[in-house]
Amino acid sequence: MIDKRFASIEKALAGIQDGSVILVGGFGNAGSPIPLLEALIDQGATDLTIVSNNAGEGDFGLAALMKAGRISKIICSYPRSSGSVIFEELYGQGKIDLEVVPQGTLSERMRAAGAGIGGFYTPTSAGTLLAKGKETREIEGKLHVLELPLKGDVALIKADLADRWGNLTYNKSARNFGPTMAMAADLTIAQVRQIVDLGEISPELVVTPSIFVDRVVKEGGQT
Amino acid sequence: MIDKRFASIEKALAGIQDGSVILVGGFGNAGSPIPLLEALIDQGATDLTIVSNNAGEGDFGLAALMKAGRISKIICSYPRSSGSVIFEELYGQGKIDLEVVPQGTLSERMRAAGAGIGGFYTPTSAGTLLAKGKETREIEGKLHVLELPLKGDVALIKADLADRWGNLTYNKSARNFGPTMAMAADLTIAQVRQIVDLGEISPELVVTPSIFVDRVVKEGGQT
Amino acid sequence: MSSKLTRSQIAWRIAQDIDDGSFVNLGIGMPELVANYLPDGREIIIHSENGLLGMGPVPEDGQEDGDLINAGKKPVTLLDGGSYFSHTDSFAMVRGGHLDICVLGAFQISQTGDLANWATLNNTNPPGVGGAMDLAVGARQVFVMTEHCTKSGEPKILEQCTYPLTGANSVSRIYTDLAVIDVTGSGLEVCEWIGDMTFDDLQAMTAAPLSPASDAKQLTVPEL
Amino acid sequence: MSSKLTRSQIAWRIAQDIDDGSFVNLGIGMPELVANYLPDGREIIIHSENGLLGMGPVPEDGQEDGDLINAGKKPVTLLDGGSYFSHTDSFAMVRGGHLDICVLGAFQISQTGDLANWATLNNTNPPGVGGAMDLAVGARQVFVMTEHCTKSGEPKILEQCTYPLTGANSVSRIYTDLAVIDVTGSGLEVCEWIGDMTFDDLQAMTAAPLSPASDAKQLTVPEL
Repeated sequence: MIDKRFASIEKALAGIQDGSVILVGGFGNAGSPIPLLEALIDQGATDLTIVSNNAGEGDFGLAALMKAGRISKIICSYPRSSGSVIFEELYGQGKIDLEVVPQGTLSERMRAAGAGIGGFYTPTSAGTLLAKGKETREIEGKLHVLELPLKGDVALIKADLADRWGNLTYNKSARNFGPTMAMAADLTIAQVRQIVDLGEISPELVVTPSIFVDRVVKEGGQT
Repeated sequence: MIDKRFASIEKALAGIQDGSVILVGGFGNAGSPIPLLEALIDQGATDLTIVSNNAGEGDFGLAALMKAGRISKIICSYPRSSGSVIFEELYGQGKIDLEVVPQGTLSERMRAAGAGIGGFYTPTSAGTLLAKGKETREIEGKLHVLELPLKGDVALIKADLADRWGNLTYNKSARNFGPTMAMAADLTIAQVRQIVDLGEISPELVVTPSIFVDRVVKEGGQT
Repeated sequence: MSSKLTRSQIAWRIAQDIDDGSFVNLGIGMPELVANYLPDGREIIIHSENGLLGMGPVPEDGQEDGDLINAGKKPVTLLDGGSYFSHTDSFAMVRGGHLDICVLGAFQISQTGDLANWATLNNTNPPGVGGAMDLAVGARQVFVMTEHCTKSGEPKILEQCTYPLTGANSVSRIYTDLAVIDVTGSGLEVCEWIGDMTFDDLQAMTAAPLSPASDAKQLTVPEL
Repeated sequence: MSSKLTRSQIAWRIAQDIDDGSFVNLGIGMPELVANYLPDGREIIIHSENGLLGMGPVPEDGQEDGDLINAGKKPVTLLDGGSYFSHTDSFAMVRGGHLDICVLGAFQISQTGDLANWATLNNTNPPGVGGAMDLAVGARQVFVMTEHCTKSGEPKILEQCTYPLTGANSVSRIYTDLAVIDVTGSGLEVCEWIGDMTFDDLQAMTAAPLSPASDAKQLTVPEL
């Protein structure tokens, strides 16, 4: 029997290695898997590369993991926000590497990893600093940049409903990077609001099909 | 006010030009916009290039348009089926050109057109006849083929529900190529089972958002 | 009399140029103001790059939902007919040329429509680009909303940008507190400018050559 | 005694190698039979490239739905837990390495795992490839289900394919009516063969060098 439900967040995080590339869902706080990120501090993995749209805010979630010294590099589109104090401090001290990627390219590179696309040409960033060192090519009279897949060892995402096969739905704009990150990692762990019986999620409503998800855990833990 | 509803299939097809590239939804008969295809005979456009997974069957829908002599080329993954009599006859007489594209590449090339991707590298077809003359490149030790976007002047698709903004849902496996073709054409025309009031389709359930659709028409005509 | 526009007045002026039925992305910050002035009787669908089409107004107090935010991460609402989708699908819309218009802020704009709005030369702070580069290449028309000069009085419209580019040849139209300027194949054409100044005054505040459009008129906006 | 397998028996043998929890695509035609023999107690999720996960059995008479078909365009059902998605998403699953196993038919297989199953050299009929090339490169394991020889007795397992390839180095395991053969880095290794024949008999019907696996055993299947 397929059962991807985990009884606790701690168990759901088992096996994440030092040096992993971790795709972290969320746009600001919407869709951010805050309990998973905070439990990762106790889990102990370090020297992590984080792929996430933002670099955390306040001292919770991603910022807490950063403050605990576990993140060596962040790949994101927009590191600064009103509350990105911890990131700015560590960046200023040279304690964290930063790779800035345009938001659409960030998402498309993860999609490529998930969809078995070896690389793609995008007009985004052509002729700018962010294309420096990248191969370019004119297609239909427009300059394009070659971008390569961005794969995760792990994806940590937040969803709304799940079932034991791993099907997921999302809530409103908290969907954001979740569906793409779920495709793009070797191990996809989803923190969800509720776990329902198989068949309760309409097959028309599934946003992330079961095949992309490895572990689901209810916020708070119990299934 | 935005109102993409058309009162009849005839009106919904107005303006399609000779020589157009037409993306035609459906996998076999599931999702095939049969009334749109048959009304296109009366509409009169000819010398059409059709992009479709299959090359029609029996003497209805795509096969009827083909029989009427309106199709000069078909781009598909699998032209032959148990009933593809008309296609086979025209192909045997040299009256129709055929370009065979692997099914996943066919869909991905249309997605690239819709998503503003200038080209992509896929391992599919590498080292085969279908990669002949195409640029190849080794990425991560694996041979890839460069594939270019496949854009339509028009997409003819079948959906389930629509509203006046053009949001669409689909029914079961009739979804197939619809969402991708809707993105990939300059003019997307959807034949739907039912047109509902704005707001009746849950924003979580929309499969093809309004931005990709230009005209919707109820099967049978009246809105 | 027609004096320097307020930010709200620039927003109002831009809103007049957004047709009924348009799909529009309003950049974070100043461009968000445009939503307040969309003309009555026009149905305009607002896209937010974090996965919304049909974005509605700010929710009433107490009705905020942390899962329903805009690209600026502020609570919003969704209109009937709206939809939710992933970032990947959202940027397919952006990059794929499906947006009729996006409105972006600017540090600098060149005479050929190059846009610089994400980084300066003096980056004491880590740079962030967000979705600006995707919007700059993807929208059918890129409108820039900006003050004509910097706070210290330096021109923002230049022969060439000195700051890192967001996109090359991206901008179609520039709306400032002084003028509305089209970026054309033959340079910058001023469609409207305020009554308080002469064309020569405007040229003096602009570091790239301007020409008046054949049908140029006074930039007139209501009190707001 | 253990004689040549029927198609159903090859299907049964393949089904034994599909683990609980696997995501599997069964190619059109002969491989569809595998679904009939999935061992009790294993939950296996079947993918159909036209946009289904969790495909169920053939519907009862009168319950067919033209909008719910498989890749062979035959009516099917969907299990609880199943989902519908677009072709683009479906082939993201295929090409992206998310399927544990796909089972494909073959015209020819080479000793290095090249697969030819879409076109012959004598194409009086227009060729069609469908999703075979995507499956051949994308699934983690590609199982081939085939008769060991053609109807006229020609070997289908060759040093090199003479027909146009579907994929190079794609096949992981070959299941025939005579044997189960692994494609390894050092050539074709026979894991099991039928009791009716010696290893030399099998080699004689195969146009590429075989070696017996160290733990080779008799290919034994139930009456079906």
